[in-house]
Amino acid sequence: MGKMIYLDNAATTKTAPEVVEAMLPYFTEMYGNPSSIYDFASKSKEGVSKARGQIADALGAKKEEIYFTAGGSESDNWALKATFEAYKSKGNHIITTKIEHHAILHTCEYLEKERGAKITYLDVDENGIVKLDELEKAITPETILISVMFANNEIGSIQPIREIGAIAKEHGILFHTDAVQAFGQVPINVDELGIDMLSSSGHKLNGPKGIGFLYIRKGVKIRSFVHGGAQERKRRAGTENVPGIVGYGVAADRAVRTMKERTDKEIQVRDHFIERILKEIPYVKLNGDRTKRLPNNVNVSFQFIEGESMLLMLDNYGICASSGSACTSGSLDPSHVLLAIGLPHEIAHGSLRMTLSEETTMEDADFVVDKLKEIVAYLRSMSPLYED
Amino acid sequence: MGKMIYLDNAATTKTAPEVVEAMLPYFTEMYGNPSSIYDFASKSKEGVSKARGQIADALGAKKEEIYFTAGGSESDNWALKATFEAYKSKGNHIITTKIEHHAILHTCEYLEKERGAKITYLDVDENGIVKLDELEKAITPETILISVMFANNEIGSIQPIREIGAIAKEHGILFHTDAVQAFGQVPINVDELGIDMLSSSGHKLNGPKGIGFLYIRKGVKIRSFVHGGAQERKRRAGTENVPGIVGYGVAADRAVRTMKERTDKEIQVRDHFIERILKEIPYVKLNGDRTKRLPNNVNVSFQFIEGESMLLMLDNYGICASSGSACTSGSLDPSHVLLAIGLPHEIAHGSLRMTLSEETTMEDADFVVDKLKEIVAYLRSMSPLYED
Amino acid sequence: MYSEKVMDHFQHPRNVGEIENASGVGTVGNAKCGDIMRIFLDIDDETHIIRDCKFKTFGCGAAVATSSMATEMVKGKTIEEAMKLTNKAVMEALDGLPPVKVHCSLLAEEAVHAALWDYAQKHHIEIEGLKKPKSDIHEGEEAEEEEY
Amino acid sequence: MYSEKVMDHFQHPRNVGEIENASGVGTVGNAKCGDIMRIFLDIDDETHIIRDCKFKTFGCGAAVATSSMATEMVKGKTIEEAMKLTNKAVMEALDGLPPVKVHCSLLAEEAVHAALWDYAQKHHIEIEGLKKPKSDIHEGEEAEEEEY
Ligand SMILES: Cc1ncc(COP(=O)(O)O)c(C=O)c1O
Ligand SMILES: Cc1ncc(COP(=O)(O)O)c(C=O)c1O
Ligand code: FES
Ligand code: FES
Repeated sequence: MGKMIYLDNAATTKTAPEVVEAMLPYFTEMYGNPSSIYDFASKSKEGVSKARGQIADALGAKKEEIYFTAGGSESDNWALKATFEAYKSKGNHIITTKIEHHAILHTCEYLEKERGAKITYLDVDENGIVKLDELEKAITPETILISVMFANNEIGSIQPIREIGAIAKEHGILFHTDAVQAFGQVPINVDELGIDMLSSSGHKLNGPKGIGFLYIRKGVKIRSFVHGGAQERKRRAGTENVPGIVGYGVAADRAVRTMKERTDKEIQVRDHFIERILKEIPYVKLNGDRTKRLPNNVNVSFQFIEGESMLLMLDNYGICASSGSACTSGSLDPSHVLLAIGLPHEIAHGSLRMTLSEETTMEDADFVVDKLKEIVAYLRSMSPLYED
Repeated sequence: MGKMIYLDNAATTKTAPEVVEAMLPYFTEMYGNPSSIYDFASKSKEGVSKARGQIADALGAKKEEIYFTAGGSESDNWALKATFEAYKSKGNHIITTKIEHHAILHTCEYLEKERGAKITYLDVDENGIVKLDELEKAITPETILISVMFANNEIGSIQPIREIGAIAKEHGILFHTDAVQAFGQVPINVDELGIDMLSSSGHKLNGPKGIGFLYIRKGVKIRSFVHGGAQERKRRAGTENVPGIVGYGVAADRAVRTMKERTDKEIQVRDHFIERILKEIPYVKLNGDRTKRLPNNVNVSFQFIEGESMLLMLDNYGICASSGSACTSGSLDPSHVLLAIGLPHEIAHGSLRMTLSEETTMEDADFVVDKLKEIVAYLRSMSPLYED
Repeated sequence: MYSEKVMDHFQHPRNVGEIENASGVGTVGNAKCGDIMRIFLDIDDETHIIRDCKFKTFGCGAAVATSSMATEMVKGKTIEEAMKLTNKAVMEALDGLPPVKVHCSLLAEEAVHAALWDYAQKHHIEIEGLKKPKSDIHEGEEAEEEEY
Repeated sequence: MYSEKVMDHFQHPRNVGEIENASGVGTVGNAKCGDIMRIFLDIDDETHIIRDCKFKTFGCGAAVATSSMATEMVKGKTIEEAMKLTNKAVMEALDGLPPVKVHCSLLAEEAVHAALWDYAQKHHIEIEGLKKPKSDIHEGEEAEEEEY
């Protein structure tokens, strides 16, 4: 196989070499436990503190509002479960959307089934954007939390976060956003946007896997999710993943510093992708909003064919992409996100997500679209649904 | 400062260079998400699978019984909370001990306060060993889980796990053990010992920080703790920390392979430590069982002086150790473990834990004891409690 | 994820296409994953030997590979022999499938049955053991265990 | 964790020891952490000037450092001036203490007061603002916020 074209950066990214570089000394040299008293451990503590500052800066937050976790899923679980516990005397109602990541949706189902929560799952429009009037209507005196993702992981649609923040504030309701896909890709300022809690995961922005954070605005009375030691201001137990945290700090800093230039380029390549596909391949549909869209997200549905077959054939050419079809992730149902924007099952099945990185070139895009045309034509010729 | 003598391996260990070596390619080369379908990701999947096998082998378990987490604390939280949820229709009673790590104790408190659990905290004898007859007596028809740590993190006492496993089995009760300190230090076979669930944390055995696992025997109907994606057989959501998992596998393999030789040496140095201290320093007491003891654990109490001062003075000589006094960990209460073995407050306060590694030499031990004699004498001269 | 055999049959599927004026055509869909398979049979009315077999599939890699393998396996067989073709045999011939993909092979078994049913209907014959196929198949249980 | 000043006073504590036939001796303990501090004062009965001050402490690094600093700060002062010594002043002189260690500095303030009380009792005098010290001090609230 020749060159690989990696177009699955929404699934995970390459850890940046400078990130690995920054982590390395914390494995074998400055390996002390940051909670320890001796001088040797203060180096670990400083590493953690610096990273906390880098991340806080990237969000316009305070250092002491950043709590490290093991990733986006833990952050989402924590935000929902422990907020529910802390505020359930005030009310048991949570508002979220139909297009959240499973880390939110399955947590909500758990809270419904096991803990007596009432959850409203908001519809989205055909572009995958939450309808603000429906959000307003869903609010009850029992509502304690609104959780709406910043940007969707499948179709890249960016939500009206500022407006949601304002609505939440007006009603005195906490606002959590799953920014796992957005952090590092679009500018975020928690104060300006009225965000009370925010989840993020390191490996989505060229940081390491297995590290995340939850931003918790000062004053939010969330409980612990992982109980135990006194780490993270007694809110999240467990010996700190020092190398992971240090790497995450560098990755966040890097992502924010290079954001403008990097995403400008990604948008150019993304738009080239979209334009060529829409023009050159028949029976195709772009999923997600055309402009309120992550800079690196391309998601299209091809009628009459199925996603996994497409992926396997792209893989033959060294092209790594992913599919709206969730066959491979243990569930056979088509993507809940694609169904929520109104795609029929069989079209949802023929979806392809390509998420670019700063390394993706125009030439890559052209190569991929050329191959895609062949593959789609071939699979259609094999499809019982397609009559030409 | 000259050479550092690191005697806090129970807090955390140096990541072994071969572990880091094994992890490195998974950051920047084989960085694919193991759930992805393309060939590139199968390398990540294989890395995870190999590590799972290495850990399963180290425990005499099956590969599919190993579930990766973010560390010992998450594993402990998971084991208790999600077992409680799965079995609460059968009963609400959990038996544990007074000397567990806070990851167990605080989780139990949470289950008591928030979820209606009833917890029995068993006493231990003056050597820190659980009394089996009291365990038997504590069992009720409501008992669903026994959670007793394999070896204590402060005083190193090793519990009668086989006997506890037998009692649990006899009564049809699940048995969880927090083996964070024991795994890699003492031989463990989950079948022979009758263990149903076991927690471990990578950074305690020269593996990376931020990675752990929970062994769950096939058939145990535990729920999820982190909800979301379908990773880890749908039981623990979150993109796999591939480098961490790979490193953990290598560390586990290494720990088991070198166990005999390594711990034989550690025991020798440990015993030399203990003998010299008991012989050469007056008003001193060894904490924990003399023989049923982790190979690398020395824990002693010096009357009339306080732990933190001792640590700071040892630090002056490049000696990293820890204290039974929890002043530094955000709480001012003396260690619950030392109180549980019957130490009065002021003696518990003057405790010192030194936990060795394979790198600790006899010369190190002699150097440390020499310095310790000076320090103890000096601090006593400053103490209002000491009259000579 | 897939064995080499599966990948071979996916990448070079045998017998893709349609048979004009086929003796029997069967189309089945999996209600769960939404995938669809259509099988065309050319059957010798005298000998009941399946002279040719082709397929069209809208489905995952496993669906394509099992279609390909199943058509290969029934070709040259008699109807009675073809009736005995199980999804298990197809899977074995492919060196196995991941647990979540077992249902895809059921699709192939059912599509062959459906095509035979069509043939039987047209010729007013009865084939032993053959029942009216449902157009949608459901597996009893989703495979819970995943391979590690 | 500790400032350089704290470490200096911990590693080279000033005025460690006892004063024989001291004018006043005060011992206080922190009920929460169990630590104990004893302060000895040598006071000029005429001028009420503290000629010498020594301490013995069973406690953490911060306890030792604040003992040392507090003794330095009261030496040469009059009783009335010494009465005004607050734990805050001692902390400031040490360039601060971590939040969990604030209570240790209270120990020093209280020990000085206790020694003055002892002096006042022996000499049957009253010192303005001085109340009978408790032997155990409690802080109202444990410092919840940790520094990052
Ligand atoms: C016995 C025991 N259990 C649990 C833990 C928690 O492990 P971690 O800090 O890696 O989450 C530790 C270590 O801190 C421990 O010693
Ligand atoms: C929007 C969103 N939320 C949460 C997650 C979960 O993050 P992680 O897998 O790192 O736990 C992901 C990524 O998988 C995501 O895209
Ligand atoms: S045929 Fe539907 S997933 Fe394979
Ligand atoms: S004096 Fe007790 S912790 Fe400082």
